[in-house]
Amino acid sequence: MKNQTTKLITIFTEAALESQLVRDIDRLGAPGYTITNARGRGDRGLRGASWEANANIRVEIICSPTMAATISQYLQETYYDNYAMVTFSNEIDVLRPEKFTS
Amino acid sequence: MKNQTTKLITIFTEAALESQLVRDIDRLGAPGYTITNARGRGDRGLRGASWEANANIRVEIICSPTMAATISQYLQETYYDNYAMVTFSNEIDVLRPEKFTS
Amino acid sequence: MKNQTTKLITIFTEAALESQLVRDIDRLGAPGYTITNARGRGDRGLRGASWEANANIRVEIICSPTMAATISQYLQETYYDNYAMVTFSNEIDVLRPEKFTS
Amino acid sequence: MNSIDPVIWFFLFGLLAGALKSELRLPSQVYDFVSMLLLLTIGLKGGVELANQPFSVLLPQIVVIVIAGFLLPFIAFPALRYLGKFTRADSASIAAHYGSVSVGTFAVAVAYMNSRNIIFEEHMALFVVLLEIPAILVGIILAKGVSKKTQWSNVAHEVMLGKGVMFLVGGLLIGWLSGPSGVESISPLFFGLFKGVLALFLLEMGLITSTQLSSLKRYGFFLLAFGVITPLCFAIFGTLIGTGLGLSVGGSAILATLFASASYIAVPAAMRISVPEANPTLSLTASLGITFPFNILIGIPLYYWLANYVYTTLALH
Amino acid sequence: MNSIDPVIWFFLFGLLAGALKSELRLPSQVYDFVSMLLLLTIGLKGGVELANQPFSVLLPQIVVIVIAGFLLPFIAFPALRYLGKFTRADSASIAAHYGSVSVGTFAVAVAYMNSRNIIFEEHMALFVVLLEIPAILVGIILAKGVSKKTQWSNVAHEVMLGKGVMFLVGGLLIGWLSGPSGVESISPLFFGLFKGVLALFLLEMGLITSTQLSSLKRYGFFLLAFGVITPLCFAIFGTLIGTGLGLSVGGSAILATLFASASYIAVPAAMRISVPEANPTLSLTASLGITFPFNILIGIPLYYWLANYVYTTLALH
Amino acid sequence: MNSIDPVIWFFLFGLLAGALKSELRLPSQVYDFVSMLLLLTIGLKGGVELANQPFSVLLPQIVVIVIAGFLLPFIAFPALRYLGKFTRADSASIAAHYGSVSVGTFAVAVAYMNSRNIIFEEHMALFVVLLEIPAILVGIILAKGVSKKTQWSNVAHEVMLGKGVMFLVGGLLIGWLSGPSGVESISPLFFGLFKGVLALFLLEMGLITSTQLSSLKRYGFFLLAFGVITPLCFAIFGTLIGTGLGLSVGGSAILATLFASASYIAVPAAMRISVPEANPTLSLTASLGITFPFNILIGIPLYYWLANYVYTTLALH
Ligand SMILES: Nc1ncnc2c1ncn2[C@@H]1O[C@H](COP(=O)(O)O)[C@@H](O)[C@H]1O
Ligand SMILES: Nc1ncnc2c1ncn2[C@@H]1O[C@H](COP(=O)(O)O)[C@@H](O)[C@H]1O
Ligand SMILES: Nc1ncnc2c1ncn2[C@@H]1O[C@H](COP(=O)(O)O)[C@@H](O)[C@H]1O
Ligand code: NA
Ligand code: NA
Ligand code: NA
Repeated sequence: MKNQTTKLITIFTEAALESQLVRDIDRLGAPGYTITNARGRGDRGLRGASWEANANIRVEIICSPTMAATISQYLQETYYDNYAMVTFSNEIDVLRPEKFTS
Repeated sequence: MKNQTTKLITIFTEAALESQLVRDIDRLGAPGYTITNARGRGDRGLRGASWEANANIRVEIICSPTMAATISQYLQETYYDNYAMVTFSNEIDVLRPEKFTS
Repeated sequence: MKNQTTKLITIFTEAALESQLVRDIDRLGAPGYTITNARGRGDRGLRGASWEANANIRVEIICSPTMAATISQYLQETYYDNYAMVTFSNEIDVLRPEKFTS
Repeated sequence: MNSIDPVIWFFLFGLLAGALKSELRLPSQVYDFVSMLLLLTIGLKGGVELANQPFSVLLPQIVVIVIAGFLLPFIAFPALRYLGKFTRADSASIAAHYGSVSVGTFAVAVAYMNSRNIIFEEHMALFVVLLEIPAILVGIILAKGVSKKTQWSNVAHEVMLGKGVMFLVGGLLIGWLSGPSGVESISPLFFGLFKGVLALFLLEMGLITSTQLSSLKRYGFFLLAFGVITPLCFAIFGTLIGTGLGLSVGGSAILATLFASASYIAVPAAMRISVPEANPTLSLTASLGITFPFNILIGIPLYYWLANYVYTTLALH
Repeated sequence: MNSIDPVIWFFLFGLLAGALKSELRLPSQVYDFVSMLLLLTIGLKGGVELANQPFSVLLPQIVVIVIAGFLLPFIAFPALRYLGKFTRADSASIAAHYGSVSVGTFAVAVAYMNSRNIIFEEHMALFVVLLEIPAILVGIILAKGVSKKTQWSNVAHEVMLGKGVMFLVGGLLIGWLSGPSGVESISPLFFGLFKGVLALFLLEMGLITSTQLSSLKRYGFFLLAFGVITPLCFAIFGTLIGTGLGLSVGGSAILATLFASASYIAVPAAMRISVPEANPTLSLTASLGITFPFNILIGIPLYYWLANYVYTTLALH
Repeated sequence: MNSIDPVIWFFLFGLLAGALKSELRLPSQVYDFVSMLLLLTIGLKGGVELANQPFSVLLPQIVVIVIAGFLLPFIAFPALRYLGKFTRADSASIAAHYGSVSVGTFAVAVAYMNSRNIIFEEHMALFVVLLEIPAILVGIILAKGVSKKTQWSNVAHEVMLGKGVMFLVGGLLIGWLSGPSGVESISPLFFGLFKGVLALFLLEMGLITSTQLSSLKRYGFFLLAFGVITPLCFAIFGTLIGTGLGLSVGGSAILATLFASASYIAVPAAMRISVPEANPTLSLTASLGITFPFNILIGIPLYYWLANYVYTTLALH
């Protein structure tokens, strides 16, 4: 059974953005998301999660290539200038791909 | 040095399933697994990890394509009807691929 | 807009290595990293995170293919003999790929 | 005296904060910590008292309570299956929740009696353990029949060795082995902080309850009625058994509260694994969204009044 | 008597451990727990006292404090914008931090008064809440003007329903509703452990402060001067208002401390969302790296001396 | 009196729960919290007493203890290398574990003395710090020789600035600086809850120990014998030194316990980084799986009896 190709978007960003980001993802129509707590370093310096203002999250979204493009563009326009954020995507084989056609 | 291609399976599911899932993975003969705590939303609604009945886990298994197919099929048959669960896989380049031939 | 292809390295290893590993990554010149807490099982047995000596971390590094090779080789030489460690990589499409040319 | 206990205000505040979609939250490990302290404290208190009870007094109590624990789900099941039109799995699962008990509700009842200086049998923590388990077994049988496929060893493991039962049993054993003078050195943490810890626990319970309330409208009127009427019926049953066993008024009221309470920790976890086709939202909405607040806000004073009424009527004082 | 309070040693120890790059750390959920206990305790204490205050006394205090809360950021903004040459967004954000208050600093001031048996108006926890919010609104307006684009409902949600305000308000309400005898049963956790919990909180604050100090050199002398002079000016303002409102010497000193303190929890979170173009490192370096240690090490004794001086001068004793 | 302390029951309960593969677990951050409280409390207690000790009394004690700390691993190493046939790295690592100390064991010894009203020198927390570090340095040298490649600055950082040493030293300093009246305000959290916190700590230790026990059979009889005989020998050595230093009977028994105890926090972390080729399971099985339970169940009463015996024999009472 060859599964339909689907996209996985991964976002590393500030924990302070979580509730706003979740609202955005829902509004843009993504089929779901998964979030874990993280820490890290990037261009905007060390974010060691020693306290909330300094913690990161790691957001994953499984969706169609079109939705992936929409989300990426929205994030870039809305958050990239002012927030610590990194976004990337790759292709995945998913079970029950019909869940993720949006 | 071209590393042999190997599969990475990722599973998002309910934290309540952890011990049972780990037993399954071991029994099916997978070479190992890695688990992190997560929260998220999918078809079965919001799972915000505010308490245990409502928390997710994120399981990763590096294995051969054959084992990946076995695990995917087992999960689909056993858990998909009654549990919040999403599974996908992608190809990875792994160091010491001989560890993950099963 | 076709994004430039970039590598994502993922490392599963012992939490005790975190500060040393971060120093290594910085010294080798990687553009950043993201860390989450994890537990798991591999060749070196169960690492259930019930206490610190027994906990894992999951490190992700987005970087150029060259840097990815450098890091992989360094890890293999330095840590593989004595530590529980698994490393793999895959290709990703990243927004603002110019951030990750090193 | 008759004013509302501050721990109840914490619950109501949690409810309100949840309804307002505030960012209030107990960190998950802190919630685990607080639950653990509560379970150990209840166990320790019960265990210390257990040492003072002659076995000849305990044995009949144990037997009656365990039998009652097996009976309760059988009473709830037909109502759910035939009046509520729920699936067999859902009916069995909800019946198991209501046949079992809620430790949080027990703690509030204990706090209620303590703050009013009402005497009760402190060893009743033992009853919590005895009542927690039978309903789970009955629930599985109601859902699946006595099928060979059920992995009873897994079920037993899940039920007996789950956190809730283990902490309670551990507390009971340690309290029993250490005796009153032994536990004195650890009492500032376990007994001194009890009400404060209960307050934090109820704050989080309020937050969780408010998320359950939102799914209430989906399930409609029957579930609401079931979540209020079942505790009332079970409480009457409990009061009569408590009276029959010769418990004090306070003890009977607490036994009534135990019968009236519905599990939201041990049973949901066990059902999720053993009866996966049952919808967990349904049973949690009922037990957490309706019965838990009903019991701690209205039930407990009512059951105490009831126990008093029964004792006065039967001239048992 | 005049020796340094152990909670201050905990702060200095945290600073040192941070400077040495040690692996000392409060686990994040434990820090959340400790903050939560602190906020609830302060709220509860204030709430219990609130019940004793006639509304006719409270009303003028509330009005004056809220007005002051709106004024303070307007005083800080021009200094930042025109003397400090910061961008409009940065100036507005820092002004909001200094117009608002720090609960940690308030707790240290309360501990300072308690350990010296200095009387103050315990209901001042209410002022913490009243002072926390106006500065945020002013900060947003200073940054963006009264733009239609600002989603004020989002802002209000973020500000009013954030953890800090909710726990304080919850504590106030519960304390007020329960009264002194009601909270007695929960006092071992909340009041008994207060100083110990404050010690742990300050240990972590020391660790966090030391990470902020490292970015201090990047921002240079103006920020350092601003972080010391602003609290001094605001403290004088606070002392006068406290005196004018007829507060006790201790009460005036605490009001001065509140005015002098700068937020590092509620305001940073709100600014990050509402004024994202402001650099959060800048405002946190000032409020956490300079003003917080200045206030708890030097400020509080100074403000108490100041309040005494004003009262003696005006012969108000 | 002679009954088992409830904190020991907590340990045994943890062992049992682990052996039964129950789901009991202390959340990891709660375990960190509990360890932190324990370390700070021990440090604070020691620090307060330290202020009362004239430096002329302390200096000889410090010198002798530090020398002993350097000697102990040299005694253990040959036994492991030549009798046990372990690799050089493993022998060095295990020797370092046994040359160093276990704070948990110290805490149980303190609780043992307190509950029996046995006097001992409270400033002995200082000895814990003094004994913790030398063995690590010796262990590294035994494994690698005095190699130029060893990054001693990294080692020193890892050892001195690790959580364990920092919290102990911090507590010592704060206790010393604050004095008995200063720490009074924070005593409900640190001293009041001490035994309860120790109980929770030992519960988790029981759980961890039981996971170590499972790897015991893999390593066979020598490790078991080593894990019992080494503490006995080191305890005799400790008792004699304690007597020589003029400590009280209780003090000598505690010093014996310190010598007999094996590290399972600071040393494993340091060895993992500095001697990575040593197998961590081997040393943890010995120190946690054998020596820790041996010491707290059998060792401490035995060492107290031993100290008494020595004092009586030498007519030192
Ligand atoms: N090269 C990288 N590899 C992995 N994670 C990164 C990388 N760069 C940034 N990150 C993560 O993304 C967050 C924000 O990045 P930045 O906006 O570059 O500061 C960081 O805190 C890291 O967690
Ligand atoms: N489209 C998606 N992207 C990322 N994670 C998802 C997605 N859909 C579901 N999940 C995760 O998988 C869990 C179970 O999904 P479901 O069975 O659809 O409720 C959710 O709680 C999410 O954590
Ligand atoms: N096949 C695998 N799939 C996923 N994670 C693995 C796998 N093997 C090992 N790991 C992770 O890597 C860690 C170290 O592996 P090892 O060195 O094989 O013990 C384990 O504790 C797991 O978290
Ligand atoms: Na019940
Ligand atoms: Na201010
Ligand atoms: Na030792």
